[in-house]
Amino acid sequence: MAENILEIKHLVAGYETRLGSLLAVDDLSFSLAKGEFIGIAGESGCGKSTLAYAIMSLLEDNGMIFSGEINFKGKNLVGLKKADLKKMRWDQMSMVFQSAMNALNPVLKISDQLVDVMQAHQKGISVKKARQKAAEMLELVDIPVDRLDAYPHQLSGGMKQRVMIAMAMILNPDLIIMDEPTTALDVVVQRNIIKKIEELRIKFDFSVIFITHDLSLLVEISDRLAIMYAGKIIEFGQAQRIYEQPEHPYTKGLMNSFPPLLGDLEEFGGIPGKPPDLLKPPAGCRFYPRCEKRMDICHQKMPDLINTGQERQTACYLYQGGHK
Amino acid sequence: MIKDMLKLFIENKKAMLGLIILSMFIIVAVFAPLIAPFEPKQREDAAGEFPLRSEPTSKHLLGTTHAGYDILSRLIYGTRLTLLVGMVTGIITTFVALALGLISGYFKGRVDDVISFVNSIFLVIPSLPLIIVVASYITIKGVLPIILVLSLTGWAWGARVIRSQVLSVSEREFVKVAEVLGENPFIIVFREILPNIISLVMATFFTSTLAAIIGEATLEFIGLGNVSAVTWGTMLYWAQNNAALLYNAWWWFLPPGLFIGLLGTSFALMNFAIDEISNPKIRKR
Amino acid sequence: MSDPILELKDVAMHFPVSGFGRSKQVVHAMDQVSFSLQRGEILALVGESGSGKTTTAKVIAKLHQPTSGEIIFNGENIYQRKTNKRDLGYRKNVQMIFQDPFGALNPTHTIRSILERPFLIHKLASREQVEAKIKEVLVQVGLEPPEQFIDKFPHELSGGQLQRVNIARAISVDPILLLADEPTSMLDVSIRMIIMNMIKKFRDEEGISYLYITHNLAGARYIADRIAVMYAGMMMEIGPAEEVIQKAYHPYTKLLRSAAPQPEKGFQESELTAKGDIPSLVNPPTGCRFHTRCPQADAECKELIPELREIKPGHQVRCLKV
Amino acid sequence: MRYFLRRTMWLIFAIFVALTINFILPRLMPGDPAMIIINQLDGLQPQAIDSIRAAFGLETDKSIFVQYWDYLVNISQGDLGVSISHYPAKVWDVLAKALPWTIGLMGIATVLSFIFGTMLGIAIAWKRKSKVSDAILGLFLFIRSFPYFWFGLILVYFFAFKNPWFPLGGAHSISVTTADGWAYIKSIIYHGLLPGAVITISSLGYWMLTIRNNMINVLAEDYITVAKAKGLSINRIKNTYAARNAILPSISGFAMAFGFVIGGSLVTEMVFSYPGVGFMLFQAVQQQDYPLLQAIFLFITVGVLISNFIADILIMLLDPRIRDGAK
Repeated sequence: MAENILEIKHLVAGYETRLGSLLAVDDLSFSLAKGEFIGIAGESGCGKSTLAYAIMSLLEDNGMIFSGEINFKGKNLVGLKKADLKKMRWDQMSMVFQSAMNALNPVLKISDQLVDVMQAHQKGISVKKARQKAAEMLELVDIPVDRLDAYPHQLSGGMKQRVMIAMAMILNPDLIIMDEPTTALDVVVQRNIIKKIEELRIKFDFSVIFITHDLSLLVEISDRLAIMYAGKIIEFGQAQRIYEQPEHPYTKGLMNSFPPLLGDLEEFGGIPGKPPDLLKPPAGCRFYPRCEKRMDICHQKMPDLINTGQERQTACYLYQGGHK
Repeated sequence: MIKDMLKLFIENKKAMLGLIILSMFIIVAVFAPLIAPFEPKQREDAAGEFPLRSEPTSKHLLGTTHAGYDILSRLIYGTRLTLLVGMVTGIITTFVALALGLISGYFKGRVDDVISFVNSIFLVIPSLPLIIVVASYITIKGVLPIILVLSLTGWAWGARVIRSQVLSVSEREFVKVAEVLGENPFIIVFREILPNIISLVMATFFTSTLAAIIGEATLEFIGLGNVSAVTWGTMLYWAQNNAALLYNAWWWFLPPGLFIGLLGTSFALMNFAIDEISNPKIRKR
Repeated sequence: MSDPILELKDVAMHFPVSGFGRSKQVVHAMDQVSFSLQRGEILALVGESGSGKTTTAKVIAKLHQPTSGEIIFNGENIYQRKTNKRDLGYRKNVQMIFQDPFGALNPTHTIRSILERPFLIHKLASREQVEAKIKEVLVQVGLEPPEQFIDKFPHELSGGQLQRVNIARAISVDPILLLADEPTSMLDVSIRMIIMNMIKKFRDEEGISYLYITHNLAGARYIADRIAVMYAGMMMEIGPAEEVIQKAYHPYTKLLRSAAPQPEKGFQESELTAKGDIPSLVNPPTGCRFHTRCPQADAECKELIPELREIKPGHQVRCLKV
Repeated sequence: MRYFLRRTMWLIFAIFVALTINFILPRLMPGDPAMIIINQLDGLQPQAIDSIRAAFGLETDKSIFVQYWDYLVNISQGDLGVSISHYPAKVWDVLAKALPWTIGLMGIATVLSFIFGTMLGIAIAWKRKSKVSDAILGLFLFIRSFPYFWFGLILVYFFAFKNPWFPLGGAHSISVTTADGWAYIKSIIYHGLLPGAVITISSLGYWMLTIRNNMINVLAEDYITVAKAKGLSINRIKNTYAARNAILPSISGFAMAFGFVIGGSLVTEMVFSYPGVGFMLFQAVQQQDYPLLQAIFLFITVGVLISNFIADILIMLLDPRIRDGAK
């Protein structure tokens, strides 16, 4: 693969609450190559959105990055000056949010909201030129140009999300983070958007971090896949290989939670129990209370994410024979 | 959840401050005879007659009125009626608003159409001029007409916000579940919906009491109340009518207004706190 | 087959559009909906949002009175029963589970005071017996030990636990029919199968029938005996689950299938056969409601509303081109 | 367009209802208002009594419906009856002298307080965590709890009586007239400053608090996060993305609050003996001039309804969703 565009090292991020620090992302590392599509899967509260906002430096109020590095194109974003961050953000990396419904300003035409981006980053660009670019971008996402001056409420949910994708791409960034961009949409619309993203990615060669809880979708579209549980990545590797041979008991449980559309129907089980409270995480493996294969050691120390095969990492003592 | 809210309320500094101010006024009102140096309509004591329009002295800490009444004593006794009128009006207004809001919001249909219609009329008709017109027609001057007039014109805003909240709560799934279970509609209203709008009901009470206190003072200031009653409003009426300003008698009109404002502030503070607590967006930040 | 427990005949539900000057406009949320449900059967109702699935459930739950058509439960038209408005007799037999486990539980009550209502409303237990009954039903839905849950408030439990409480409340009156409106779509992935298996278990053990609403085809296939596909307020196809998935006749069913994620195949350019959005239900398309998006539509489809025809025994399709 | 039509019809209808309430009120009250009037004006001839009854619309021999019809016809011809305190002047003529003062003073003060309050509210919501914002918020929460008239008394005491920087009352000094031109205008402005300040400052807190809460709600929206992520300038985010959305509910709440503000402003006029509608209302109350009283009530109500209507139109211009009838 080509050089890494994003390298995250030992990132710890979360929130200061009245009850103490909540580490929603806890000592997390991974890297992303140019043009690569990484899927991050996890259930609600596992820290996947916090990760997205941390990479974008959009954590606000009581949210913050406690430690670690986010190296984007060789520059560490943690502790970067605000002005530099502002210049770089959206220009080189942008984001598509979960709810397009709320991500667009209801009182501004979509053309104005697209032109805003151009004017903020390309000093002195004429409105005419910016509008032209906006129109081109809308065409790219299959929105008729005559909708350029529409207001958000005049568009359907799927169209709004496509406007958001156009907005994310308008400055031709190297990385787009997508935080559950299709969760609120119907299956058919969802499929259309996924196809569009894939098509544009191949055409413009940007990298994607795609965050969702819909594992069956992720397996289908990602190059590599990270499974998150309670603030940690517990398995990482090629999407198809993880689907075919999940290693971590949690991943296995997840894979056992999607009945297939075709083929044999067997019993599917899911995972009983609930994720731990991140204000008081368990000392050992965070999956310990729900794990069917737990051992003594699991209770004492969180296993590291280590290589268990070719481009394959798992954080589980079952695959770290020496420790037992 | 109601317990949690109460806890948040008590932990809220603004609410606490408001509660302390209010309690102080309540104590003053209840123990007025013990606190006040004289009776409110007393003009003489063993030492002789009180001077008229006296400046503050060691005997009359806030001076006397044109008729020789002790201002401090009137101020203390005035707390009683002022607080009573304000709170009673607040309670009646809230009760009317709540009843209409619940009926209108949950049972919908024709009843709702009628109530909402009357409501929107009352909302746009400016209340103080209406109160003044109504009050000037009423020939019996006293506390009761003031309470009635203020309640009659004050319920609209509360009814409107309660109705819209009830509408949204009754679309919540737990209300649908109760309906599917065959729950009695009145139990649905009181058991399922009411506990979920408690904070709004409290806010309505605080706002309408605040409005009632100011409204009462205004009416009495204009002379539409019972001018012989002892309240902060009538004190201001007498002060104004006897040109307290021109006599430089700040001790006559300053304290009653300050008390009105302080009492009002206590309700405003509690209302603000409720807002903070019940709106997670405001609370979070 | 025995007599169906529930039968819908040509049910239509039109909601008036509120607002001044719009009094004549209606939303065609349901039109010509007919199907039946056998005792102990699970029928999955599949469709996109706005297709009328939830309205169908609410009409059966007597939350909306339909504009026209008949709903026959146990041989009786439920909107012509001579009972009081609350119709406790019917409500004891038909219960509903909602989508949002948090929203379906009143946040101001404890689990105990939530779960005692069904027993008290339907006089299934005296005040003294209620606690034992609540514990019993909590155990049934796997919330063990019940003492640990009974005095909790909803916000103290996880989504999965809350949905169990919701199921507990629904089954506490021993219903014959359960309307489940996307009961797993708001739950974490790892919990969904557990809830679905529990629903199946109550069918197997108690013989409860289900109308199971979902937008997930794979889930419908897993849980249901038969699948009914709705689009823009109308039933498009209904038949045995496996058949509707593997050998769909209706172009819309085919579209849904091609849109569903299939991880086992890896990403492929599965051709989507249609574009565009769900039409407005205030002015629904003339003729077949799907013709605006259908790849096979022609002039005829614009004019004629196709009938729901039986193609094979037990498999009906509403399409002129089949 | 449908929205515009709906609001226009509501305006017409509400005015009609206000007229009706105005008609019904005296008839609901115990006693015969006409008799009160007649008793006040001692020694009237019977014909004069009849003419008062006729002018007042309280002709006992006519049915209530005929009375109502006559009342509507009279009103449509601008005939509001005869004032008692200014007998035999027509109510309309009396009122016409007071109206411009009130509209000028109250109009300017209200607009100013709305603008300042809104700007202040936006600012303190934006800098929500600063001590200064908290202090401003607390100060206005406090000010808002005082009756306007008392606040007026205090200002008069300190800035007109103790330190004679401003006049004690009136709308202009007696020595100038319209003929003096600029000097007249200067005098009017000078006299209007203190009462204007009372109304502006007292009502400011209301607007400020409303917009602050709206603003905080809006600032939590995703589109604000997106705007920040997009790298827009602070001003663009604050004004076009946040404030423009926060202002909408404020404007729709304007009308109702306006009714409240008007009440306070009327009493302020009384304190300053400002020759506007409020002061006239005060005199009408004291002299039990019911025809004048009711005419004032009617005018204020219609004024509030019209400003209500203007707010509705403004909302339509500012919110595309309302324009399309989507909300």
